Amino acid sequence: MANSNTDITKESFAKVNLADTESEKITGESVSAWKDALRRFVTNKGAMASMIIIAAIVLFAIIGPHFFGYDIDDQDVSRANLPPKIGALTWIPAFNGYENGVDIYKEKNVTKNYWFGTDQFGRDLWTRTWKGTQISLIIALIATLADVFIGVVYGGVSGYFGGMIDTVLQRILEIIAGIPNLVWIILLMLIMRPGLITITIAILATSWLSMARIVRGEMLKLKNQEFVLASRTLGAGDGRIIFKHLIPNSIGMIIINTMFSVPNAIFFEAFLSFIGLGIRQPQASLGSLINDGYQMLQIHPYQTLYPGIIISLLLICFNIMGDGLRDAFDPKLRR
Amino acid sequence: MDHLLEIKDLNVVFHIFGADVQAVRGINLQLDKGETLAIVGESGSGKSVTSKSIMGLIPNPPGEIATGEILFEGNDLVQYTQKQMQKIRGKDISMIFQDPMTALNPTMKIGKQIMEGLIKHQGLSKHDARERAVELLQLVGIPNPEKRVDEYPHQFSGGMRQRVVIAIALACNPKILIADEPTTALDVTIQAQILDLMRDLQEKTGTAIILITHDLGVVANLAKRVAVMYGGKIVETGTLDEIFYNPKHPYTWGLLSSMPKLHAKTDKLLAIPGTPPDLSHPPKGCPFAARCPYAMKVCIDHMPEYTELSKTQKAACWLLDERAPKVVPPSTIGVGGEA
Amino acid sequence: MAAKTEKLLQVKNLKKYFNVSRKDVLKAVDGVTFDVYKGETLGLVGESGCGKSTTGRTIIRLYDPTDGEVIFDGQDIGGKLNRNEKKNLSKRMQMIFQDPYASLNPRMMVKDIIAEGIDIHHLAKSPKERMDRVYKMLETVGLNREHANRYPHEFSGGQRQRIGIARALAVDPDFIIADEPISALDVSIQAQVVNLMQELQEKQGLTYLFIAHDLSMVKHISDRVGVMYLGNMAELASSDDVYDHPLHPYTQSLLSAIPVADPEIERTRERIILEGDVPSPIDPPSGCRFRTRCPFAMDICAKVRPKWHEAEKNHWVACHLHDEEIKTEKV
Amino acid sequence: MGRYILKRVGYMIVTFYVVVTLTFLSMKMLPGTPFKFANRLTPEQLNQLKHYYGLDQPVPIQYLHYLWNFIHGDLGGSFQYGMQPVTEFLFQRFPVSLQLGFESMVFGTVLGILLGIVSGINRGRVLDWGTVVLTVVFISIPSFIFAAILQYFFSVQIRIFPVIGWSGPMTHVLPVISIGVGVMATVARFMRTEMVEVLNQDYIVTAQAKGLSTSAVIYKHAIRNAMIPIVTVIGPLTSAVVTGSLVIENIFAIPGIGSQFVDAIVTNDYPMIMGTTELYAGLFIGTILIVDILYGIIDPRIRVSGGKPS
Amino acid sequence: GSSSSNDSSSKGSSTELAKDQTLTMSINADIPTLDPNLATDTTSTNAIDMTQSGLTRMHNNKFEWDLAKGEPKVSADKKTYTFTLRDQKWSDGKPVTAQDFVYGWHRQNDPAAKPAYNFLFASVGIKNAAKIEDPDNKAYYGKYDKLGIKALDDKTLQVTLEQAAPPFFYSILSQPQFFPVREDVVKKNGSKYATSADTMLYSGPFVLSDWKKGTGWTYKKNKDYWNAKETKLKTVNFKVVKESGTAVNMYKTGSSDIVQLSAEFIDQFKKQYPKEVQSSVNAGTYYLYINEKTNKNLKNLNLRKALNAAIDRQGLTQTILNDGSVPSNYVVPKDFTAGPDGKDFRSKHPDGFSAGESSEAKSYWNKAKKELGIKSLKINFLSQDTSKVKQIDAYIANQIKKNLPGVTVEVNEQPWANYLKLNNEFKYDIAFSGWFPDYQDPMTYLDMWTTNNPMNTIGWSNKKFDSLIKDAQTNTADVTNRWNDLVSAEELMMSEYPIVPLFQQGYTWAQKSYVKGYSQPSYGPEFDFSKAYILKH
Ligand SMILES: Nc1ncnc2c1ncn2[C@@H]1O[C@H](COP(=O)(O)OP(=O)(O)OP(=O)(O)O)[C@@H](O)[C@H]1O
Ligand SMILES: Nc1ncnc2c1ncn2[C@@H]1O[C@H](COP(=O)(O)OP(=O)(O)OP(=O)(O)O)[C@@H](O)[C@H]1O
Ligand SMILES: [Mg+2]
Ligand SMILES: [Mg+2]
Repeated sequence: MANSNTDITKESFAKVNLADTESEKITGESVSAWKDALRRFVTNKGAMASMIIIAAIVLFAIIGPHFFGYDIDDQDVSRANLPPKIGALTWIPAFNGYENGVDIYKEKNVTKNYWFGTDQFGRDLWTRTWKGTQISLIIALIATLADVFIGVVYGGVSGYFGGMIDTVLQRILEIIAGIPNLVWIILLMLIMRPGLITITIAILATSWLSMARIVRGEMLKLKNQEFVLASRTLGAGDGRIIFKHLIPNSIGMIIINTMFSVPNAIFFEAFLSFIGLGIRQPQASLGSLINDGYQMLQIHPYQTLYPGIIISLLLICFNIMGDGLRDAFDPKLRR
Repeated sequence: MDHLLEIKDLNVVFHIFGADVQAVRGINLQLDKGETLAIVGESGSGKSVTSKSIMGLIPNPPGEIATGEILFEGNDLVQYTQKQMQKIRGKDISMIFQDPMTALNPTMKIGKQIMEGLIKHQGLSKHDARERAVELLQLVGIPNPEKRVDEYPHQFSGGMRQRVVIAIALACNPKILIADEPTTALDVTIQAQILDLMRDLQEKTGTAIILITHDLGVVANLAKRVAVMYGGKIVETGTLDEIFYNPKHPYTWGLLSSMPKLHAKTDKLLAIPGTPPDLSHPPKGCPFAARCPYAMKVCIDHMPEYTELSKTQKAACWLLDERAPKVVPPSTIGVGGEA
Repeated sequence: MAAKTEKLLQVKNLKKYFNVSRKDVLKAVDGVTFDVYKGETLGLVGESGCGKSTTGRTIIRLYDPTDGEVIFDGQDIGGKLNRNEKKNLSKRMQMIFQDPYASLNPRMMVKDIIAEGIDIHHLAKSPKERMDRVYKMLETVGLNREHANRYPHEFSGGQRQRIGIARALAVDPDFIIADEPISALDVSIQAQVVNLMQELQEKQGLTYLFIAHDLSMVKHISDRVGVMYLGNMAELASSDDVYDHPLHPYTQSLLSAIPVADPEIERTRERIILEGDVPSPIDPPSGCRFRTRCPFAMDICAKVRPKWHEAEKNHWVACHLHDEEIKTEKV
Repeated sequence: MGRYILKRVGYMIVTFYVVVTLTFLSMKMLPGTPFKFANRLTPEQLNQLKHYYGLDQPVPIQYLHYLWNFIHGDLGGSFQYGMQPVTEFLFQRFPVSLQLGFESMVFGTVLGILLGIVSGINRGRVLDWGTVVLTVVFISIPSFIFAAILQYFFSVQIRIFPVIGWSGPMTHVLPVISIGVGVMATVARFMRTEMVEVLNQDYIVTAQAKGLSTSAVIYKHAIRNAMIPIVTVIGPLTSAVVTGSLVIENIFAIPGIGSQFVDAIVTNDYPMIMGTTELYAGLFIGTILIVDILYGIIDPRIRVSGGKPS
Repeated sequence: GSSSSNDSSSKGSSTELAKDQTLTMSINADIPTLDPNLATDTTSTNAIDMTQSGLTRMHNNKFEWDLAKGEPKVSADKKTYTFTLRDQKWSDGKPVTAQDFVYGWHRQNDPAAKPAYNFLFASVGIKNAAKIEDPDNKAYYGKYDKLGIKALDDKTLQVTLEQAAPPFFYSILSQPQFFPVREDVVKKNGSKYATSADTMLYSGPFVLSDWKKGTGWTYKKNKDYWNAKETKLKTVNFKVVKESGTAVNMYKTGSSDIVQLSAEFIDQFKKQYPKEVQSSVNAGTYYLYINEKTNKNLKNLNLRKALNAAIDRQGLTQTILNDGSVPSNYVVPKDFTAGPDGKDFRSKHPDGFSAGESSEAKSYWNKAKKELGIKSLKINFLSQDTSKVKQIDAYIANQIKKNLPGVTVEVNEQPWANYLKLNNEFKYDIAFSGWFPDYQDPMTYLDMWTTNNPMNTIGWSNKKFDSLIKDAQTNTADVTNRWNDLVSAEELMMSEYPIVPLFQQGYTWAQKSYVKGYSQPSYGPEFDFSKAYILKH
């Protein structure tokens, strides 16, 4: 019972006056839900690594095509089908310009190095690959933006207004979703010319459905939340409720879903390229490069390899980043 | 003295994002045969973590029992392997959870959920287990048990589900039943049914109960002994009457006086200002110091030791030190004793 | 307490039905009648799902009433309202919500949450005036200025609930509907909020409709208490009357069911334990809603819906046991 | 439940009708003719041919005609195969694609579920990380690249499996794996999320508190509940696999409906394109219906109330 | 023909025949139909060629008498030909009769049978064929019984022509359109006729024994074929494989004996299996249309010459195609037909009519610019959207851009049907196109360029050219003169560069060294294994 602490003296027992306000004090800096999510995201190693890789790919997509001064359509059949060769890395078998034990550069009398090799037209694959990455990213961006807008508006209207509007919109959505993807693509393929617009339309025809569903769900969930009701009782109109309350609170879900629709769009573009609906020559996208290279898979695997690696990296990184964002925004993990 | 259950200096830590939450900080508890011990306290004070520690159900990661012993009939459960724990759980010690709506597997028939433990621990055949399940449902007052064993949880109301959860917990006649807020999710009229049921069952089976709640009414109704937790620590323990009529810790005072009295007129409730401490950065001294109207310098820097007030009551508060000034507890707690 | 006699709100035979499926109609509130006097606190208790929140939300027009009248300060607000009327109403009538976690927009700063009403009703002429009002509100509810730039998740439950109160008070209302404002809070925090509400009432002459299922707290704060059961009002009287001599069997059992934080009383108490659960409001029992669980149920209870009448002075009840006509018939 | 099914069937019919109409209309929007040697024909000869094929009538008449025949199970004759009935080709080829799809689904689903469980149980550990990366990689690699690599490696280099065909069990291995890994990855990802979700549920703690062994908790409580939502993925996935196998069918020279379909598109064989499209749509709509009903049967919560829990 | 039916190069282990005379090949398409009157594609035609017989049969680019017992009796005006038939049985045992030929020819000209290729009858000049095929000719249209064919008796067949038979008369008789057809079998099977192995009758070196749609089919030697002693193979299996990579893998693993090689595999095969790689040129020619009708600029000869010179054909054939195709600068392909002097049509201008090297392209272009008063030019390049053509397009577009500074090319790749439409409506500047012969005569490459010919979708017109062709068409009797007319016509045409010839198609394939006697001639059956055999190995 006796206290052995020696530094406890008589005056330690003096009463301290804790002001009421004192006990309300919050220490630490103010963090918004965004910052909070950001912090959690930053500590997620996988997600951060993914983001860095994506950033690097984007950077290369911008500067890569200017490295050697080639155009995407710089043909020269005298240097066709060269394997990759990087001067400083010739000790690595993958970059020594040999194929099946033969120095192709010597055989064709080529002195310049092509880091990713060349294709059958003698076009520099480094340039084409990064240019293709550019196009793929742009396609993904366009498709995703459009997808986000259609999906968000459709789902938002359906969920927020509810009632008859919701019923009708949901029935339409159900019917659209009832038609398989492939059927949409086929119909498009029959009546449209390949190219950027077709790709975008093809992606749009189907991909916004999930966004619409998610946004609708969010709206249904949020519009009966007490903070929305509170705003209502304060006399807020639809506009204020939508823009101040509903959208800021569903934007996390929208971002997460976008993270997943980017790789979907990239992958889909590759699939479209494969069935001949992709980008047109001499333009290249990652999908069309893989598709071109695929013909050569057994003979010149490097022609598929690099676009393949980049597309896979993009898909993987976007997916992991999406997962990371989901965790970062997960209300259950918040304390 | 040999206790049925004895917790010694238990420390539980959760390693979560950017911090270590010290959910339980060195608690000591005893439980005897047939006794009902209530643990009351602020939300987040570590009540559930304590009970989960006893069951060996602290999720790992992120949780971990840092130090301490949990002696059940003399054996330290902390050292038990999962396999050994599985033999104890549901058989010797079982548990009821707060929310009956989510505590049952939605896709498994009620009967089967009750039978599982019976088959595992008592080696009953399917047929016998089923009969026993029907008996148990009858025991907890579910009409038509023969029919209802084959129904799914969603076909039951909240009160009935909680009865089922109790039936599951009691299936193997456990020596200890831990009830973690067993009635919080229920309406008062249903709560009364459940409390009645628990008391009856305890009389019949002699099971020791650890009752976790923050409803002092429920405590007064059911418990024999009370432990008051705050900030991961037990700040005061004693018999039911000692805690209600002769509390010594300012937090206990605050708790009691912030409750309105149904049968007496109170003009103004005595509120405890402020908010509980953040357990990821627990205060050096008494956890309650920041909100304590009697706080002294010493409280802020030094954790008080327990003062034995009677054979059964002890509290951890510097006010009980002989050097401390004498304070009168608030009159609102009714039966006032002097500190 | 001085008797309060001026009626601020009159609710007459209010009904709110929800269409839950093509066939089924859920009668959440099925004809309740009561008045709220200026400056008083009317408590509303009852089990989960009995229609307390729906009553409150219908009065404040979050829901459109199915039937019945709501007269607020002499003006009928139960019918169709245009945007402006709704807006004006929202200045005078406010609400405090149950869940301190769900009732504050996590993406908004405290100052913007509190100022929302000010912004909607253009109550501040300049940003400075707006902030001044926000600071004043914060101080009123016992928080300080630094809190204005913080986000809700940084606050504890009690603090959040106080922010919610500040938001409601910011438009300077007369009447506040508090829908279980404390049931999600810790016992030690509940008193903070209740005290604050009482203080505010004294200072600003507010009128409360206080919804809760914690009867002791309701009794503590209310002048009068209404007891609801399955969409109907069972009993309404001054809080002392309701607690000291309840007339309706449901009120009686409800009172006896509350565990009291006093071991002495608990040891000696007789309980009326009700059998079973509350029936579904989609398919409520005929006649008296409570008859399926009532220990005193009679034949007539299944046939005739008991009248809502003033059995004693200022003590309203809907029960055949207290209906003079039936009593005399029996005797 | 009965009402619910009826309602679903109603939607199904409407959706199917929309598909039939859409295919018909887009076919009408096509340029050119289905006649390969159109450039060698005089306009008169061309008209003559159009008349044979009923392509000179007004579009609405053609449409009604088409619907009428459709209802009577007549999808017309294939232009590229001398007007042999399209239905005959579909009946001949479809079972192969169906079998390939089914085997891939079984392979992918079983492995995917296992992988998802392992990953979900070990959330945050190395095993989980490995699985996540693996599944994303498999989702990212186009199946045709995967198939080509498998074929080169296992059929040409090691020569364990035949290069092409669809006869003995050995011929099934590579195509099924090629398609199956994608399914596996998708299912595994989904299953993992569900597992993590379910393992956080209170009833899991209840089960643990009963003293059940870890494996019993996972097997009897977690997996079953986690698997119910899987059914909803499997539906669309099945038809995606059956319809999406066309590339794989080409690589392994499997006489399924996919390769047939590609030919039909290349040769403007309208009736064949329409027939196949409608078959695909029917399959898709059908599986979604079955899944919905199945879902109701598996999940006791819906069985009684007749509707998905929201 | 230069097709490498290299019987002599038998450096293999032995020259002894293998016991198992089975040949397996992969092919990229199923057989659409066995009906000789409906077949238009190479696979159907090849199947019919191998399992049925006509009056003649093509082998190694030369016709041989098949069911006709040698030269027919020719009337003095050279308009009537009387053939005597050999004894040959259908696979159901009934003899092939002259009436079967009559029915087949009639059916080919019966609009109700929906034939697609009956214009060949008019091209040869069979009596009344042109009128019967002309829907505007009310008196004759569809009246196939007025066709110039008659069965004098079971074994004697009389064919009447409008004029003296053109030189390709006998070779065209080897085409399925001129084959005998059994009326009773057609009637009996109705719409199922010729859609499966057993709804068809056979009379060729092989019979179709097994046809699994989508998977492949099998030929068995026809013991009842009149020339069966020359058929060495007992069984020929065809497996339908659409992926070229898969086909190659099959060959590598020995599950097929012959594989067609696409460009990308050829180098590898030449290195790995140098002895097994074979190639031949065929009669397919590819060129660019130049639209002179709606594009004023392209009327300029120097611009057309510039386009012609701009394209390095060597790079195209060696690197992009790499399949044995040869650069071409001519209209009529080499190794296709020989004239009355026995020399190849190309012998006078073996290398064609090049406008010059790509280095000269610029100077033509400069002249054109001056003459037209333009600085730059935008060219709409119409083409098809198949993957192989797309590669060629990419190359050509780049060549033109590179070698003619200031010219931009927009490639417009369209599905076949759309391509045709745009082409016929002259909605293009240049267009990629190709031609396969209908019959074995230079005329099939030349007559389409005459003014107002429906096939002339370039808008080029030259009176002199028209009259040369007309002359050759009418004076069929004077063989040498006709030949010279055609040679002059080509010379004349290529002096104006109305098209840009690109290449003559080649085939490259690999065949196992034990396979002998197999050929892929430029005209006739695509895969000719009628006299192939397998050596012991
Ligand atoms: N799984 C977990 N991960 C991280 N922290 C946890 C976890 N479980 C509990 N904690 C922390 O441990 C502390 C004590 O929690 P506990 O659940 O024991 O409180 P309690 O007394 O049961 O409260 P309540 O009355 O709200 O149930 C809390 O601060 C909580 O944040
Ligand atoms: N928007 C709605 N749509 C359909 N039914 C509703 C809706 N709101 C409430 N209900 C139903 O109306 C009945 C009354 O609900 P209400 O929320 O008013 O009860 P309460 O007394 O507030 O209960 P609690 O104590 O649980 O808050 C319940 O059965 C509820 O399910
Ligand atoms: Mg707890
Ligand atoms: Mg409520």
